[in-house]
Amino acid sequence: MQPDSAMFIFLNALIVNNFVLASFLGICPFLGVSGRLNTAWSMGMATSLVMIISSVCAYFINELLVAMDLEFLRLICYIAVIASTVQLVEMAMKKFSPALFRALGIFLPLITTNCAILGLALFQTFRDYSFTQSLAYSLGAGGGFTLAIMLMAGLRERLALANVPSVSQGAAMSLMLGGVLSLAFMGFAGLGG
Amino acid sequence: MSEAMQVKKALAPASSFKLVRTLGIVATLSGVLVVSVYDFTQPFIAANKDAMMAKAVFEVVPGVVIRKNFVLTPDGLVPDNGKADGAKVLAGYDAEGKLKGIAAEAAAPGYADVIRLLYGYDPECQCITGINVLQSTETPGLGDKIYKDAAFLANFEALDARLNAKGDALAHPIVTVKHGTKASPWQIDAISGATVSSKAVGKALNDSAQTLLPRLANEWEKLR
Amino acid sequence: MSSDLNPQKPITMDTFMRGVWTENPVFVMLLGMCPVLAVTNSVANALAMGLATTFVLIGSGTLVSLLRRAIPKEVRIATYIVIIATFVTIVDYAIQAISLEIYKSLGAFIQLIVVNCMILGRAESYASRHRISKTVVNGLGTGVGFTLALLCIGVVRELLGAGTLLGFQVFGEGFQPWVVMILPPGGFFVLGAWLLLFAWLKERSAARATATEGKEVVHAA
Amino acid sequence: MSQPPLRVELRTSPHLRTTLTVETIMRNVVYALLPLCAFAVYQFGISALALILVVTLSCLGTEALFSRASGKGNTLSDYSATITGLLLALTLPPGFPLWMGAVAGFIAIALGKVLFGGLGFNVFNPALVGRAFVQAAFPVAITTWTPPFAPGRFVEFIPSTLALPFMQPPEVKSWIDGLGLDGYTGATPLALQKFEGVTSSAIDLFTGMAAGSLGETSALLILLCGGYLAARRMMNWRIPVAMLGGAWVTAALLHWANPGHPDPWFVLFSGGLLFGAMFMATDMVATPVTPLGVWVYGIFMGFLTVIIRVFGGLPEGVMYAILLGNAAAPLIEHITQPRIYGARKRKVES
Amino acid sequence: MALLSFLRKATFSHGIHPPENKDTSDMAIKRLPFAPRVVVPLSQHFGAPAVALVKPGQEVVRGEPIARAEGFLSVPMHAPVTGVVESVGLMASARGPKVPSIVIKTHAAASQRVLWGAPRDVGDMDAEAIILAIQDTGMVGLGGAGFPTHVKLSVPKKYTIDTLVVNGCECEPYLTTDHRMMVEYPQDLIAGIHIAMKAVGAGRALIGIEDNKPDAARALRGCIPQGAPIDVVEVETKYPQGSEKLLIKTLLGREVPSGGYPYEIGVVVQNVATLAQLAQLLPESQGLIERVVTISGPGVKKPGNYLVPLGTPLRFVLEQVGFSGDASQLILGGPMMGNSVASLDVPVTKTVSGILVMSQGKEERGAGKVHPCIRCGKCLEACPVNLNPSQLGRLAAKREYKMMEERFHLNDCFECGCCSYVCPSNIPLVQYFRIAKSVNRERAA
Ligand SMILES: Cc1cc2nc3c(=O)[nH]c(=O)nc-3n(C[C@H](O)[C@H](O)[C@H](O)COP(=O)(O)O)c2cc1C
Ligand SMILES: Cc1cc2nc3c(=O)[nH]c(=O)nc-3n(C[C@H](O)[C@H](O)[C@H](O)COP(=O)(O)O)c2cc1C
Ligand SMILES: Cc1cc2nc3c(=O)[nH]c(=O)nc-3n(C[C@H](O)[C@H](O)[C@H](O)COP(=O)(O)O)c2cc1C
Ligand SMILES: Cc1cc2nc3c(=O)[nH]c(=O)nc-3n(C[C@H](O)[C@H](O)[C@H](O)CO)c2cc1C
Ligand code: SF4
Ligand code: SF4
Ligand code: SF4
Ligand code: SF4
Ligand code: FES
Repeated sequence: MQPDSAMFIFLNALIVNNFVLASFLGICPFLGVSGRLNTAWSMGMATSLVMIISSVCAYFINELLVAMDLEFLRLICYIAVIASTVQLVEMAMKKFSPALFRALGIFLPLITTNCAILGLALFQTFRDYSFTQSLAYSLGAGGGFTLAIMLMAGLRERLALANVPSVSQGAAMSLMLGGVLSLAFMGFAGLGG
Repeated sequence: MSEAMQVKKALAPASSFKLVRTLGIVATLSGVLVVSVYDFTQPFIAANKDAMMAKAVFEVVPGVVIRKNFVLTPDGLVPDNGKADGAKVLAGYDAEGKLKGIAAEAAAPGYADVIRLLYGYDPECQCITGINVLQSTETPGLGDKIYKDAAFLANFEALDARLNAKGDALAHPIVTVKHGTKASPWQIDAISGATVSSKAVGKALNDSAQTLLPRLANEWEKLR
Repeated sequence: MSSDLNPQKPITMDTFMRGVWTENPVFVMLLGMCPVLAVTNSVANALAMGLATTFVLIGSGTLVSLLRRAIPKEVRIATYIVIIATFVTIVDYAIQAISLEIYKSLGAFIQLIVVNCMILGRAESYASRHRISKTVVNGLGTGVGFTLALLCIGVVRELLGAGTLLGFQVFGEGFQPWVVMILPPGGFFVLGAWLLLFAWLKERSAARATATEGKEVVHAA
Repeated sequence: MSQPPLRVELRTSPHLRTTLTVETIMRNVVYALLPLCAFAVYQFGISALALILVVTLSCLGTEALFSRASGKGNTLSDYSATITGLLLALTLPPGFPLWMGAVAGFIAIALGKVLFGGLGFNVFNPALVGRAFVQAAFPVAITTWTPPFAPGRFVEFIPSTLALPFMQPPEVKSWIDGLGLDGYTGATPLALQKFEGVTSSAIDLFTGMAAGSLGETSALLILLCGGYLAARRMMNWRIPVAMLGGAWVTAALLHWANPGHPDPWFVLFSGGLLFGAMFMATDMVATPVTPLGVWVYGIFMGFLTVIIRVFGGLPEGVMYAILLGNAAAPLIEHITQPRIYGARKRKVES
Repeated sequence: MALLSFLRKATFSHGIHPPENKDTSDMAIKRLPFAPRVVVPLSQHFGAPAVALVKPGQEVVRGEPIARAEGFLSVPMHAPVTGVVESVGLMASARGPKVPSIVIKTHAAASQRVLWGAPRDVGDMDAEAIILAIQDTGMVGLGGAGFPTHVKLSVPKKYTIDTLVVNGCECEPYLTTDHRMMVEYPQDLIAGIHIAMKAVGAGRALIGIEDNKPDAARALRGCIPQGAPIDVVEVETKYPQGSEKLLIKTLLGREVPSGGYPYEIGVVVQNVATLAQLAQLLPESQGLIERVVTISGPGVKKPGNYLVPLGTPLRFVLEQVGFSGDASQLILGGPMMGNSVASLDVPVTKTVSGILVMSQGKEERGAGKVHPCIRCGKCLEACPVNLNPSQLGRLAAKREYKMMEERFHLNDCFECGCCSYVCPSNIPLVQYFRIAKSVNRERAA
């Protein structure tokens, strides 16, 4: 596979260099919202949605800024545009699909300003991705985030019923789980090469 | 600045005059700060980038003093003005302005992630004259030998990259072979224990050279 | 609520130490986990990241504190974000100007300081309510706390993972590095191990406390 | 009323139970592993013996340390730490430095088991957590293979075995060359296939005359020992069947689509697939419990193994496939809850 | 699989094969002498307790009603012996707490023939009359929970019953009472089947017998009149084949809906002993005053199947059969479902099918160490209703009782104990589930 093919970019963000476990983006929700499977799923879906939106937004803002020689405003614009777009999506969702809103709505504001989203936008800019590449990247990242948080939630739901020593309860345990997951994902190294 | 203002308006739908004014002030303040820092740092950053590039190019095309940037567009090679689309090609000259060689980027997926490298090509000897790994997250102790192992780097001191008679491809594709079995000048001797990374280097070079060199065949004059 | 939140109180040691120790943003509050894990694979990166974050904390805190009476409630968060983004952009350019090497190894994580909830949190809950001098001291404390935490992780990772500190060989030639430590899993493991250590120390001192209490009761009786 | 003349116990039903207890199961797993250990020692000599002992003792020591610290009393008697140690040792290369083996044993028990609450609560296979850790920590040492049946193997250690703690092991290449074994390349059958397209003879793979980790080389012995456990119902036979089947079918499809990919039988008998499927994928603690889930889990791991082997950067993928299988186990279990007797078609409104 | 099922016996999926230990299966039913004093609890079965009709000092004759039913979901009691009522008050019972009971002092010299009742022609009675008559006999299910037989036979109008399933499985280890009933009273059983079929309007009857009792099947087949719609089906010997839900699945392939009753799918299940007894009592208008009990276990000197007057205290029973002193456990019923009791003053009641005296053996659940669940999945493979006892057990250990009910179908567990039996970690699973259910019930109340 060519390293700039959309498929490679997708697989890379999904498993080979998993967005969370190898690239370290979106760690806070990965640790914080992974207690239950169903919330993790909603979080994953909401994040994927916002990722696709912000990837597209970021692509066009960047084109615009480059054209106008205003690259130094990139960061400020990204964060502002992403935040407001998500707000709009939230409003639209509330109006047109209340069921979806109930499932994902509360997660949207939480997500807007987390580093998974901005990180996606920044990385795609740093790597000069084209529109298709950006889209593939955002899909891979969203999928990778959902995959990681679902695996984590499954494990943590199981461990909720275990006799975990008091010392290792809480964040320490989640980090160690993340570490072992990250070790396991090293098995995908070189996939597609 | 105008986008920034609009953006901020979008953030605060209840836009009374005071809100807009405050935001305006803050935005202006930030704008001024950012712009002045940008202006102040720009020369340093440019110098840094230049120094880095110079070092990289010097490693792959020895003896370079002057560099010029070109872009290989579908219509041929044009000087890089920041607008043309296509593969970037760096031409390197010695102090007298004589073309020493070109440098181009190549990439292939390695063991951990994509390996990006810069390689030099000398039209005189029709060979690759060196590589410089720009980006790699290969495993320390194994894959990082592709830029640390002198024996491996020696492969690229004069790696045969001649075009075939028709001029549409390399006469011999560049291949990575098992450690200790290198027999021809277009082969790369793999690092034992890091075959994957070594092969990625070979693949990156071959992919890039196969597409770039035939298209440059008629452009050398422009570079000289 | 603790006394320090009272805006009238003078600056005390606690204003500073709170961020360093009792409310350490990494070990206690678990904020800004991504940079903590991503850039601690070497001490140099950890230090650069810590200093950059501290700078943004102080800079944005100062500005927020300065403008605290002028900023209307409705656009509070938006304003903070713009201010923070401004300082992050400044730091970003500054690092590029100082060293491209460090810039490359930190990657996008410098710019990601924007979304570090610790900074927004400080702006929202501290800077917007306190005068500049206090904000600066508090921001410095939080920044130092963050930097120290990054160093704690970075030192272990670099020392074990490469046998070096700030690039200097520590263990001598034949040392076998534990490569895993500078790979992504190492980040999780080392931070996890620190948290385990703190939890264990806390539990042990709690156990000691109850044990001595128990003894006293016995003596009294 | 008068007191009952008997001292009887009051319990609730059922008053019967099987004789198959945790201790019996674990003890028999140890028995089943001993022939493999013996063969490893026969093949690789005293280095193998030393490695097995050090790793197992490290596991037992760690278990004892933590169970004492947490006031659980003696948990060595359930044999599970012994199994972890033996299995971990059997997945390491013969010349693996002893001190690294001790690290692996410590990590296996501490990170893989104690952290989660000990026996029954670990979510990953402890032995593989230990191995994955040392594989990521010491990638060179763990991919350095030495030949079986070296002439002086019962009197001389492989030089890397005795590396000083925290120090790099010496190069073994010159030592191997000095053995004068013809045509030995320092590569396992899998690496030969993957990087050089050389397929090893099936009979060598089957009887264990090839290089590789301590326990993985003899397919015949693995099948016998695993078969014993399966026959005594101490191991869930569905898991190896599903995993090997999944791997075979995946490999066969790939081979059919592109004959350059390895032959499915080679895939089945090379590397640690057989060993992993028999002894490590079957660690019930980290598998789904649902009957359907067990099949899904096995097939998933078989599939992953082949994908990693064929398309990944590593010649071997069994360990990662099993760890990923463990990670996915709760999700698999979640979607394969059995349909209960008398489940109503539609939700009853209540 | 489909092909193989021709070769296999009819059966349900999952279940277990505990050692059978049915050493008493060849021993003919023997009558036990009368105890000097019998204790008749007013509540010894499912439903409302009966109301005493007698006062202390009153003379009663064997078979005379001594307590009347209280409402429809209740049955009357009859005097098991001729004697004098000594007291009506709280007495020890197998369930633990003391319950209101009638104590009768047996007249040692009196004839113990049944003196009550009058013959009548059952063939003339319609379904309703039969059901009323059955209530008067005081019959409850002798196979399991002791549910009043007449209630079970009064099927709500909106359901039609096509099949009467007769449960002759007796899947519990040790117990052989149903076995002996089938071998010794096949005619009575067939007669009982006819009565029950008439009561519920069923067109046919299926007798399910485990294939470890070929003699019982033979005896019954020999008694079925030519052309009668009654069939004997031999089913696999496997616990809990005798559970009505599973027997229905085995014989008819139908499943009783979760939370529902067999009549919803056109089936009524009765135990063989229940029906045989019914056929003995109904034509004489008599009441249930004795039952067959298997007395066995390693601690018993003279094991066998005994006809025991209801109310006989365990102490008397055990004295009669002789038992060794090192007994570790006394079980009323079978070892899988029965209750263990600590007092020898407990009387035999309508639901006691066996008395087992166990001594410390390795098969017993006992001192063995309890480990955490190792997720071997054996309990899932054993659970006949396809629950996930492993998960339920983990939830129970963390007191997540609500979750057990809502997501893991706790209420579909019928407490067969298969999961506890197979668990290598020795986890008291079904015991947990009982607690969970009762906590949930209390919380709901
Ligand atoms: C943890 C780990 C990291 C590895 N890193 C690399 C690497 O960065 N580059 C590489 O080419 N091989 C790496 N390998 C080894 C390859 O998977 C493969 O075994 C090797 O390239 C085979 O080369 P050989 O045939 O020369 O022994 C690594 C192996 C392990 C276990
Ligand atoms: C609360 C309750 C109500 C019942 N109602 C009826 C009923 O209306 N009709 C019926 O045929 N059986 C009824 N049953 C009886 C059961 O279907 C079952 O036959 C009885 O519990 C004996 O089961 P066992 O011997 O398998 O334990 C009821 C049982 C319970 C617990
Ligand atoms: C686990 C279990 C096993 C049972 N086994 C038998 C059995 O072997 N024979 C039997 O007659 N009833 C058995 N029963 C009771 C039956 O489910 C059913 O209640 C009984 O056959 C109904 O008949 P009855 O009302 O005449 O007692 C069992 C119940 C349970 C819950
Ligand atoms: C069939 C079987 C396979 C096992 N495989 C492993 C294994 O791969 N790794 C391990 O640490 N323990 C293994 N064990 C032992 C035990 O399950 C393990 O120590 C627990 O995971 C510790 O909680 C195995 C046990 C059995 C019965
Ligand atoms: S009472 Fe026990 S032995 Fe008898 S039939 Fe029912 S379950 Fe079987
Ligand atoms: S007791 Fe309940 S959970 Fe256990 S096997 Fe029986 S029905 Fe299933
Ligand atoms: S049988 Fe026991 S140990 Fe096995 S899964 Fe069930 S509860 Fe767990
Ligand atoms: S009674 Fe049941 S729930 Fe309570 S401790 Fe004992 S086994 Fe556990
Ligand atoms: S720092 Fe919070 S999500 Fe990355």
